[in-house]
Amino acid sequence: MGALEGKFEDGVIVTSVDALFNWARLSSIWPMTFGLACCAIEMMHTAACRFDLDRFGAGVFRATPRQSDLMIVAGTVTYKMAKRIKLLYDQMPEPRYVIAMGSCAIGGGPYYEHGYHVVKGVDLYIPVDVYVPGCPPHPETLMAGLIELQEKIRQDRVLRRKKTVDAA
Amino acid sequence: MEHIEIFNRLRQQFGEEVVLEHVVTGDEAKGFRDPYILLKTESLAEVARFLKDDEALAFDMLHCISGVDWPEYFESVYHLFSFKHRHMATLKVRTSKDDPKVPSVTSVWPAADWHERESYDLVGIRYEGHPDLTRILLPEEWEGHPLRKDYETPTHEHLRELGL
Amino acid sequence: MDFLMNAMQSLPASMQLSGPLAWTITALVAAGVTMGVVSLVALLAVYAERKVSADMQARVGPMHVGWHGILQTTADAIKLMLKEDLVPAMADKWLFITAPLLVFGGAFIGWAVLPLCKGWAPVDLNIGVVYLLATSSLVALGIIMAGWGSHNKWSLYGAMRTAAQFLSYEIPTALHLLPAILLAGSLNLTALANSQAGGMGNMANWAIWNPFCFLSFFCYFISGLAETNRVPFDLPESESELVAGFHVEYSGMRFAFFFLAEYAELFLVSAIASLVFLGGWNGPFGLESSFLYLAKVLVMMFVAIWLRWTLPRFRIDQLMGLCWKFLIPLGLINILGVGFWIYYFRT
Amino acid sequence: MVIPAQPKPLQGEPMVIYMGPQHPSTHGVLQVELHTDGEIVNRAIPRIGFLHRCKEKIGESVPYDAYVPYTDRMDYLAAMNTNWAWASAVEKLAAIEVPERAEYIRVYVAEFNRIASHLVALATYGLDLGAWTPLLHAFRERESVLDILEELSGGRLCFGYMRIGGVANDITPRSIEMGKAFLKQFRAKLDSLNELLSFNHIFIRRAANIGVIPGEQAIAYGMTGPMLRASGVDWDMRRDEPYSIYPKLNFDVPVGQGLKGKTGDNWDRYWVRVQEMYESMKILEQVIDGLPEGEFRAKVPAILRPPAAEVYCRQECPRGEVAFYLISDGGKTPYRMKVRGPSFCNLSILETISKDMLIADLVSTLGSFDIVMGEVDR
Repeated sequence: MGALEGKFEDGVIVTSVDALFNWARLSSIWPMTFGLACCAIEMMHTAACRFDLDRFGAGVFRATPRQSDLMIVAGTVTYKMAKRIKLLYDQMPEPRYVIAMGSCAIGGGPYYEHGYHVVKGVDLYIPVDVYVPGCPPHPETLMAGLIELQEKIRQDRVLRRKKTVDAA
Repeated sequence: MEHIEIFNRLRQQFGEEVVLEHVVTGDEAKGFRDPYILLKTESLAEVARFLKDDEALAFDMLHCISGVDWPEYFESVYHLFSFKHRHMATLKVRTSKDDPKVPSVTSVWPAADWHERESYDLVGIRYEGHPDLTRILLPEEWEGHPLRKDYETPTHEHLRELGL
Repeated sequence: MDFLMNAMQSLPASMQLSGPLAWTITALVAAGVTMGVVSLVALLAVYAERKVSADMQARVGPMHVGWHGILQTTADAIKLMLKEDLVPAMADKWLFITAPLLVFGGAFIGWAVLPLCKGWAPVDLNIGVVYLLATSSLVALGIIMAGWGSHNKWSLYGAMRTAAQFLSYEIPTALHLLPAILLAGSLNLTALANSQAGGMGNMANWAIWNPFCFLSFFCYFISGLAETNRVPFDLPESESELVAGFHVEYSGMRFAFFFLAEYAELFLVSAIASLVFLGGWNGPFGLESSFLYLAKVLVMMFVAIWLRWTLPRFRIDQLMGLCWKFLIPLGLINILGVGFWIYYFRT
Repeated sequence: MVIPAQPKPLQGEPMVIYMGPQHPSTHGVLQVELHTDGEIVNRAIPRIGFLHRCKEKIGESVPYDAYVPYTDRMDYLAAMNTNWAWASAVEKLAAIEVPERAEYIRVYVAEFNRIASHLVALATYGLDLGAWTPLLHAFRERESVLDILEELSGGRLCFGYMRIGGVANDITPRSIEMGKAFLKQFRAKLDSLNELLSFNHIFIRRAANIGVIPGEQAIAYGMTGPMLRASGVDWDMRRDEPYSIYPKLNFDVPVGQGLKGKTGDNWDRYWVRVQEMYESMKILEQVIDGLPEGEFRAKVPAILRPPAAEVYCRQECPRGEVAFYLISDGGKTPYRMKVRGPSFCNLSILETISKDMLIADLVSTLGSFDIVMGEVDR
């Protein structure tokens, strides 16, 4: 994709192709099998029968970062783990997305005050697309986060030139 | 066997030099709680071996080891359990603040391995004779022992400087 | 379907061409058609797999991408194509890049001799079965290259397991096809299927009714599953042990090739089983139809999916034990048995 | 005379490979350092601490009742049981009498949580051996259990339902109805799960006779709970050192018998958990029948200041004995608070028993341990 990315002006054809690409990307978000703590169990529940993430095409949990599009940081990030999370994120191919699931991943959660070994938010190490609050978040909340992410992908510009923000 | 009987049996075997005292925590007004036996630190391994091998005591399971930071000394607390006689015992040894050293009991109870490493990691008591006394929970680069009362929580920036 | 095939065969004639050019055009068109069929089959098979597994697991499966998620696999394919083209820095670049092509190629060229409908195969080879067995080894080679070239310990394990598993299971695969081939007296797949025509209800001559072939059919299917890396034999990519096995470092389109190859292989195995043992397009009440053939293949594929979502995985030594201690001896006995059968009942 | 040099036997270097912390079968963020010779594991060293959440430091910094939510997140699969262990440790320290109704409610929720927890153990063990479908079926049953607990506490995973001296709110009639409805159908569901997984031929061959832990070794390594019982040691805190209302209840303690292989193998560990679910159902039926009227929480001062003393209180949780060691100096917070996590002790045996196993067997063994990293690392 690299050669064509962001090279075109808006136009009927380019916009439709972009829409198709975005549709494909948002319809097939493969998460990584990556559970850290309590939230991982709720993440499993979200993938299981009652909530069934596969309905949105996001049920293909891949164990290797190379084949996944979405990293759900489900649980508490500690200093011992943070470097590994960054490594995993670096191993994922573009386009990649990150959901910070649960208050620990968002900002340290209940371990904010006395947790000497807890990172106060995974966004200190990797960029986060969607924050899903809760401790742990209900599976429906995680699904809402996923739909939010789909909305975000829908507005992405693949072939079209990225909109630049005016310096003024 | 009652806790005080265990104490008496140990006293009988090792004498007052080693088995220092039997303390029941709590007070008269608000009621007594769990007792413990205070031992001489250097003889811990010897007493532990006896506790395990003696027929009448037969403490075959080490339930837990906890390190405690008191203002004057460090304490290493051992909770033992016997499946044969179904009784429990609490042992304590004390060690100085400047050079906290306690004999290891890994050779008696293999379970002590990880417990001692944890106590070393979080409280900073060194267990002499432990086969591999390294940090178990915290990363190798970590500074200090968090469960000491004078521990100061490091800042994120400081930890990043350490390479975490 | 038959109409399409006829049209294709008469294509050079209608364009008034002859000689090497005509031959090339026919070959290219046939390859194109086969390619289209393979991709379509793989896409539909993946969709079916997800829907069937969802049904077995009290879920609904893909629902929101197209009607009942019918476009799900299309979206997956487009997405995989759009992913970043990633070659790990430490990987052996050429091995890494060629391996998925080889795996897919190995699965794809097998289709050349496979009758796609009643009586028509892209290439009607007289030693079709031998050709199929030979080409399927390319898949093993590709997987080993992928595992080695990735420069990853997990994928190396996957490659080593593949080497052991594929090489072992090629023997029973071949051995258990032999009884039916002996009965039919031909190595041509179309001829094999045609030889099973007739008899009571157009079914009595199916190879599977021969007691030895009956056993061989199940053994062949088991070996076939092992060759396609399906549970309970998915050791080269066993997720809970080797993360993703040989394709742990692959992403995007290259990974999609492995995916496509797996389902192309599965279809191939199912198709051979139904051609060799189940009479191909010969069915009850004198029916002879391409649809019957397709239906048999689909049933076989469903069974494979069914097994995948029901069974746990073998361990490597148990897998080898099954092959060397059970399937291969049984295959040899079956060949002997069929030999006697032919001697006593045919002559 | 020249002595010819002895040819060295063919030797390669052992390959060191790190399984985890992101690996599908390490059940969280455990890292196992494998020294392998081909498929054979010469040595497997568990490396822990990737989820060290400073639970003990927090325990020394917050008041006794404020610590309840933190115990939820310790053994997050069995939050109610860990909650309860904490509550009873504090009650022992502060000498608080708990009303009988509260004890019944506690057993009610704890046993339901035990079922939910063992269902995950069953499910993930199947997954470790490559069987997907049992996971989903077990999770469907787990959903119904969580519904009951959600009805009571409002939470799905971390309930925070226990209070010092009782429970947060009274049991609702609807929750009892849900409990009854669940118990009515669960036995049949569990039987069908057994058919699907437990007695599957491949499953048995993958689990039986592997990772055998003899009874003495299990005791020496401080193992507790289902892992200890699977090794043939007939010990259950609920029966042998009873607390709460367990003396009034009638239930059996399943012990590993080596039904499909040797006593103390992976299949035994798995099977003990499955049987415990049947026993929990028995307990729950008795609890529903015997629920007395009364208070659901004792009167406890708003700011709890227990006397300067220490207690060591242990309880039977789904993974083994959770123990809290509390030292109070008479203040609002404990002076020292130590958790003995059963998974922590259970996991420490892995290095010893995993010598000369195949990698697949190591995965099978680790799965049968049913560890929760939240409790290993605390």
